[in-house]
Amino acid sequence: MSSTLPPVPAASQSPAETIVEAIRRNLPHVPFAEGQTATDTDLAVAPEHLLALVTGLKTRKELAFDFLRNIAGVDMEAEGLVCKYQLYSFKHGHALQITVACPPDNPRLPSLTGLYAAADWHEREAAEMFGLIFEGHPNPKNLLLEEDLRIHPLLKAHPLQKVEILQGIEEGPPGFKF
Amino acid sequence: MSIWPEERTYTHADGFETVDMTINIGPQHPATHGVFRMVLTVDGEMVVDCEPYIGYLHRGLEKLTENNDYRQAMGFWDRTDYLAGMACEGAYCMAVEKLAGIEVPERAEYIRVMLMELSRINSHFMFLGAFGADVGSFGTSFVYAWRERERIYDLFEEVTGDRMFPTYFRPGGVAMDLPENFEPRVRWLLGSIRQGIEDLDRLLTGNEIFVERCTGLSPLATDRAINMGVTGPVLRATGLPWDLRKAEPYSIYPRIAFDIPTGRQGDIFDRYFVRLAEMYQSARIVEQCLEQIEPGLVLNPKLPKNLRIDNGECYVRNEGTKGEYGVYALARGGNKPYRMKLRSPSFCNLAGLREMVVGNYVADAIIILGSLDIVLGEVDK
Amino acid sequence: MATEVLWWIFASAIVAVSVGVVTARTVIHSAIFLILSLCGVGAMYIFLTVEFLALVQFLIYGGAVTVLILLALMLTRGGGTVTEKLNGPQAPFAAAAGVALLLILTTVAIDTAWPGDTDDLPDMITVTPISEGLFMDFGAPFVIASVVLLVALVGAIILARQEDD
Amino acid sequence: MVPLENYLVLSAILFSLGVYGVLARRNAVLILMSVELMLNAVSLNFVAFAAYLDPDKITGAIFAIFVITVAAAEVGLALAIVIRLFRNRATSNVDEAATMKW
Amino acid sequence: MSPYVAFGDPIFGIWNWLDVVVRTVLLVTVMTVVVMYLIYGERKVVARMQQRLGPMRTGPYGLWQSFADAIKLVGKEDIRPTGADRWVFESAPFATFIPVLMVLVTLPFAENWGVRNLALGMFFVFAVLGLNIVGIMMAGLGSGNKYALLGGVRAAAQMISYEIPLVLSLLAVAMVAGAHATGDNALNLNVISTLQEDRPFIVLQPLAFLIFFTAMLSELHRAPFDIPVAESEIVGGYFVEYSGIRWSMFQLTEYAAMWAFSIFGSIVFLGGWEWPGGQDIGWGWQLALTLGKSFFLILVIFWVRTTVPRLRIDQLMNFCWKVLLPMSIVQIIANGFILVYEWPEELLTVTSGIGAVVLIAIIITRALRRPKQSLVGAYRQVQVPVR
Amino acid sequence: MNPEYSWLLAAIPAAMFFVIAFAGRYLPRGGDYLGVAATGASFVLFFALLPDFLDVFDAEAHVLAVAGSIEWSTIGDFELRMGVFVDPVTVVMFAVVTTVALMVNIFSIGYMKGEPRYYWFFAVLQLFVASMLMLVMADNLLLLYISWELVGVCSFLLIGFYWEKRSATEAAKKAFITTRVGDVGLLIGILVFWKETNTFNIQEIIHMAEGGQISETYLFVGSICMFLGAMGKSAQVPFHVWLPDAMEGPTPVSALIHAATMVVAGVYLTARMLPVFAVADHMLLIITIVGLTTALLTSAIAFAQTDIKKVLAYSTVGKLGLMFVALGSGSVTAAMFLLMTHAFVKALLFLGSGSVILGTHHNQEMDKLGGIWKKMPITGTTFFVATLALAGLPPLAMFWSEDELFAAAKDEWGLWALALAMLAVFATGIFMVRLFIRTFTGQPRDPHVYEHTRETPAVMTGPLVFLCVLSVLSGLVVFHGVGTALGFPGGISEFVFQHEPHRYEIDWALAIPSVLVALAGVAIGAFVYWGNDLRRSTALANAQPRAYDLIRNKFYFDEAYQYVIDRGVLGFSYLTSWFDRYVVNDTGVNGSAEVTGYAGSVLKLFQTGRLPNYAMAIAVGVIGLALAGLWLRG
Repeated sequence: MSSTLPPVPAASQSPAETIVEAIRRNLPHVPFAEGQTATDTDLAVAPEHLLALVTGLKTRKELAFDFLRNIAGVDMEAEGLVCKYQLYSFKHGHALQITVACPPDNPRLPSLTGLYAAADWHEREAAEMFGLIFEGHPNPKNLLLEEDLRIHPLLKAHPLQKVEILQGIEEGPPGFKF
Repeated sequence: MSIWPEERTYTHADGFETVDMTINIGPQHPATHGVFRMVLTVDGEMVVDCEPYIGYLHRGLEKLTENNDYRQAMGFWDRTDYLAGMACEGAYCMAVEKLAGIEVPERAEYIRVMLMELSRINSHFMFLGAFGADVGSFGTSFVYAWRERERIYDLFEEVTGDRMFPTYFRPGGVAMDLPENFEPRVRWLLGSIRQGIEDLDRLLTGNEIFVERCTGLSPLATDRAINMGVTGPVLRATGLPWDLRKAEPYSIYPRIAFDIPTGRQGDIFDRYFVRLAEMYQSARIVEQCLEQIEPGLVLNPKLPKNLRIDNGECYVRNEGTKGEYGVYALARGGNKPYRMKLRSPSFCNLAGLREMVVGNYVADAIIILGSLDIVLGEVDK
Repeated sequence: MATEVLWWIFASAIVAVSVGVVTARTVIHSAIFLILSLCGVGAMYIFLTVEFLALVQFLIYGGAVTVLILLALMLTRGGGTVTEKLNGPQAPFAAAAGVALLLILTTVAIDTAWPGDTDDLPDMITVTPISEGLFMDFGAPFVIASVVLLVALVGAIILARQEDD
Repeated sequence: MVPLENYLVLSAILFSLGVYGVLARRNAVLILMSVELMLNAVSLNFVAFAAYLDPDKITGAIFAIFVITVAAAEVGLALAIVIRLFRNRATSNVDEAATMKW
Repeated sequence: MSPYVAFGDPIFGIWNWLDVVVRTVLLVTVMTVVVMYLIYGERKVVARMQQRLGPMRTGPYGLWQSFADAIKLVGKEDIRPTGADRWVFESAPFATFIPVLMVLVTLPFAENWGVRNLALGMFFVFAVLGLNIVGIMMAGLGSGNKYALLGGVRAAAQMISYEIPLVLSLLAVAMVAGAHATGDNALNLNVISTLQEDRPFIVLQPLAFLIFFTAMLSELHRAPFDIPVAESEIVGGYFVEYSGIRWSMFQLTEYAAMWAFSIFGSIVFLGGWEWPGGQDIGWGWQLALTLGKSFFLILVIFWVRTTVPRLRIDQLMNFCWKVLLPMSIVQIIANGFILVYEWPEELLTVTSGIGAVVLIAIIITRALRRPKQSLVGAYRQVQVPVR
Repeated sequence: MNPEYSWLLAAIPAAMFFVIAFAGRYLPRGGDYLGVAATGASFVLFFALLPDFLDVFDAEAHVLAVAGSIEWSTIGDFELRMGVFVDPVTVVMFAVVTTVALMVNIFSIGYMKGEPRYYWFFAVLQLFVASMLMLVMADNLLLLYISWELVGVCSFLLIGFYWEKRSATEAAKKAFITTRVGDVGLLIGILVFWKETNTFNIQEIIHMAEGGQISETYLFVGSICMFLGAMGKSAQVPFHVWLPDAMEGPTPVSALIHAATMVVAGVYLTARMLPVFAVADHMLLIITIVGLTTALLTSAIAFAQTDIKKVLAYSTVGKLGLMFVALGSGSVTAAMFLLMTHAFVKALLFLGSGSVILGTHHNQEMDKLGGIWKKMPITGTTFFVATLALAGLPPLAMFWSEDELFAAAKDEWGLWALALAMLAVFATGIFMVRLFIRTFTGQPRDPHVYEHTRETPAVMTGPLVFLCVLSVLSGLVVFHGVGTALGFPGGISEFVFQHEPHRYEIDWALAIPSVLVALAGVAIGAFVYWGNDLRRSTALANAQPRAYDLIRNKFYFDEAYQYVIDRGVLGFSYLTSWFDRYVVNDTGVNGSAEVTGYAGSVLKLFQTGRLPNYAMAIAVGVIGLALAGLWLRG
């Protein structure tokens, strides 16, 4: 019976080259390096080119990446912080990942809130979890953590140790003795 | 006596001052579906500003995942969307399989899809019940929905051994095979579910006040919804037939016929109705799975005991019950993921709350929040 | 005899709560004293055998007017400002004026020999003569009063309306 | 029974208290309440006179009804003014609304 | 006792006083029990409608549940928030309860079988019930809580508004009663009930009954008009800060008011103790009939509560001012013509019936009409500043 | 049908104005069909009434008079009557107005398609038709004046139809104000005549004037004032400046109002009042001179214009001048005949230019056109015929009418007038041929415009063809045979042109020079511009640069007016403003205010601005009064 069923196709992706080529054609002035993850095409850009790249990706008719899926920060330890952006186009159905590697001592990125309202909370989350600084964010408060907590729990250099949880707070809450 | 402790005084350009009142809704409030807090600034009954506060349920899911190996971390993930734990497990397993390149036996895929769709029905039942209560029908819808949820949970218990957090899926399949009486049991359950949906449909959709409260409230345009990152039934309510099961098919969904219900203007009623219609579609999917499923293995036999992944990166997305449930996974060797990020649909939908609420009545703010169908476990991770 | 005792009880209560109205230190207390005072006056109408009027007093004053006042208090945060002084700078002079007026009025009331001052109270005044008087003899004032109400209604709506354009 | 003078003195007391309230209070709502007190004193007077002196017995009651009507209208309007004042000035004290003198 | 007792009367005579005191004490006792079983009944009825069992543990079928609750509530600590205005906060439950008790005092449960029988009974009922709002406002203002304040504002706005259609619908009935009553007693509840020997007034005035019932739901803060207490929005409204005995006073008031209103409605519209056939029956039967009718109304209230969601405040106000009020005024005008020109009585039924049908049609079509895409809403959404 | 029903002619469009104006925006297609139906009804009704007019025509006295009037109002012993008066002149005007209006209405459906305020255009068009018809059938000066102003208002509204364009609003204002100057004259004239005769009725005034019952001074003043109005409306020098600017309006409007009908209201008025003017001293000479001046000046200006519609506008003014020449020569016949033929021809020309404008996507500059005959054959052909007709070539319509004019001018004033009139006709030939050649022939100037040019739809070309037929044939009615064949007693010439006792005959001594002049004009024009070649004309312009500048700048009329307004009017305004500021304001207003203010500054010491203080004062007053009362009572 299973022979009569259609086979399960691989996740439908437009061929990776065409997207990259289209981007190169449309945005010749933005330097980037291409790669491939298990699911998506990956573009690596420098932080200073991010805004130009994403603006182009969003506004060019041929690309039309109108949907910011996700922003994920990654702590690459010695190489510094990396920010991953997942984009998708409802119009063309193609997806893209952008990797922005920050220099180890300068985790500054342009904020995408002007382009995508969706970027607001994602950026706040990445900022509080990793200490990334999104320049131009309208409301850069902590989102999930306490408002005055200035430590970044998802950093690799931050093992889950009790003392460090309370780092930056002069006195722990009553009843806590470490 | 301070009745108005959080007054905000605004000085206008012409030198006059007016006072706005803020109301704190949550974190303990019957209408916030968990520990969610929003501070509404009201002018009389009208909301002029809204500030959501989240994080009360933040459990450090991502950090925990990084510190447990691939199989251990499973248990944390079905506690994200705890109304539909199966769907979260499915997404997590798919991400790990994608990273490690593990094949899943066909029977396991069918089992997964069935359980995931039943989870979806379960979650939507929860929405219908809670939404009815938000609109104000004294718990009747809640109890109606609860009846069917109990039956679904009973089935889950029979299949997996647990009701809410089964930890039943494994990278490479599922933990154990189905029980003997599974098919008649599910067929009976589907009949009961259809009856339950119909009951709720008649109770809510057939009520003038319910329709009047919901129709035309806080309509959302498709463009704006996309820009705000809203997905799932809320996006489909704006009229865009976008469902990851069709748009980027995964698992065995391409073999199964189902429709994508859409709304017209993205108002609250459309969101409600899209979910109602989706439940029928899910039941349809489960029935087709029952017809197509065949005996066979349920777990990939070549699966190593201790899963190690050298290198890999993926962003796996599937259609969770609330929208696009995405898992970003990065492996750099070892038996633990280097980074796992959850793109939770509730989180992204909730980000648009402020824009939807401002300009409406306080009573409507509650409904709008309810129509987003958030799960705080998923929002706060 | 019982009636007179009751009357004195009620009268002293009315005076007490009325003093409360003008001396209470929060506006809400003042408003609640006012309700009591108005209800007391309604009871006075019962002593005067016009029970219809007493009910009207309850309905309009107790049910509507004071509620409106309380509503206005809520809307204007009138209760929230306990530190604010409720009496103006001219309160002592006001007290003097009040006492003077009281003396004059009392003098006039007691000194005047009222004609036909009899002690026998009439039977109950029922609704029918009141309504006949209202609609027959005082028809024109009645209509004018209703127009006044209408105008006040419209005016109040226009004044209090939110200008959100 | 209760003589007429009792009612008159009672109403005089109420009226004087009302006058005191109007003159002494700053808050517009409180002034309004004092005015209500005065109006009540007056209508009590009307009814008392009618009950004791009027052969028809009802004229006073009818006048009291008119007084109540006018009071209701007055309250509605005055409170609208107070709310307006509060919206514009964030106060309901009449002596702060002193723009009559510039 | 003469049927036309004015309530100026009890001032005269010690026996009258004794009589009143004994009757009132009896009434309060009965009322307490009735309220307890109303609460129990509501829990049971609602539970059955929601496929549940309701209270089952305390006593057979949970019959003692309310007593247990009452004892628990009385034993609970009486908490007063620091921000509350002490006297206002503490006296508010009494201020709400006293008017309801005063109403109960005037209601005849069977022919001449109440505490007092007043000539202006109907007028008295709605005049005194209006005072109920004061207590709620006191609770709202005195609690020092913003939910309570919002609840108080909502309650005041709602009750003032709905009092008008309520009074007007009763006025329509009073017109009909006045046409049949002899002399000066068309407002006497006893007389009104006996006038319905042949047919209850609901037959003559179905529209008035609908309006009365709607306004009554609103005055009682029952669903779908439970906006002041909406627990999913403002978590109980004006009595959010109360606990223990004062909270149970509010609860008592709510259910006592519901009972009082139901009895009032059953006397005015359903004929009270008069069976439609008009038999002359004993007081026991009369009492059972009145109570049965009132419990039927209460059952409908429960039923409505179980199935209907809550209205929004603006929809509520629109419904009152734009639908109920005009319709009740139209009904009064129609009644006026029919009664003054002495047209046949059936016309009352016909006109009012048409009105009732129109009212129901309005309710249904309002929900079914195409939603208005309001530009204002869209504009507001655009106006939300970026944060 | 009773000829007195002729008031229906105006009533139908008037009613339709209200219908379209109020309901038009809700109707499909803006209710344009209603407009067409209304004008069509007037058109049909006119021909239905025509036999009745003929019935009452008195062939012996050459008089047709249909009069009916109703009482309007009575002021003291003065009875104001209002009514219709139809005579052959009116019949001609009826024919012209209804025909052209119908054609323009049909044409507008195509031309105005897709414009904003589409319905409003048709509404005002109906109002205009109604007013114009009322104007020509009015039997008294007051009604005439009302209609006169109404057509002015319609003209204002339609010139400013595109009020988003600044130039359009400016043009509308200019037209309105310029004609207003003349209209004041007209009003004064009407009042002068009323004062003298105590009536507004035209026939009575004529009767009294002919009977010498009006004193000469009043007669002259009244006549000159009324003629001022006619000059303003008919755009005679020096009031001619508004008409070219009025071309800012939609082209159908230019055709109907500013070529065929409204501007001839002045001619009509003069013709109607000519018996009065004839009695006044030198009036006819003044009219002739004004007409000749206008004809020559504007013909000269037309040489240098590049906008199609402006050229046509100046030619219109010129032809109106010729009509006044005819009137000044005492020949109503010639004037009315010229009016009729000119109306058809000029309407055709304007509609043709509208067709060109629409076909080339709103391009009306000759410099960008050229060679579009091939693209727009129907428009081009009809335009060609109209050009020749306007140039006065036989046997086209205008030849016959100009022939009449020449005869009349020669008879009345002698050769100098004849020569000048012929000069004007000669110039017309040149610039019309220039216009045609530069627009339709040769190589396209702007390939982009040329590419997108296409023939306009049938709803627009249809009226063109119809008017073309009229342009060719309408001149022939001057012949006795033709008129008789059409059913007019004694031939149409005798019917209409009632002061001509003789039958029309061609006077070869005049006709041959006339033909030659016309031919010469055409030929020279063709020679200079042949093949759309500008070399010869440029050479001409370079030969006399100052003369070219003069006509290029329209003889500096606008600048002169501006100078006068700047110096004269503003100077006077300055004086008044000085008076207002220093005498009225400073002394009268501020002085009294200062007195009050000083008093107030004293009185304000008693004011605290605080409500409680006032209340206290009231209370103290009451207590004082009560104490006083008690004390008085003892």
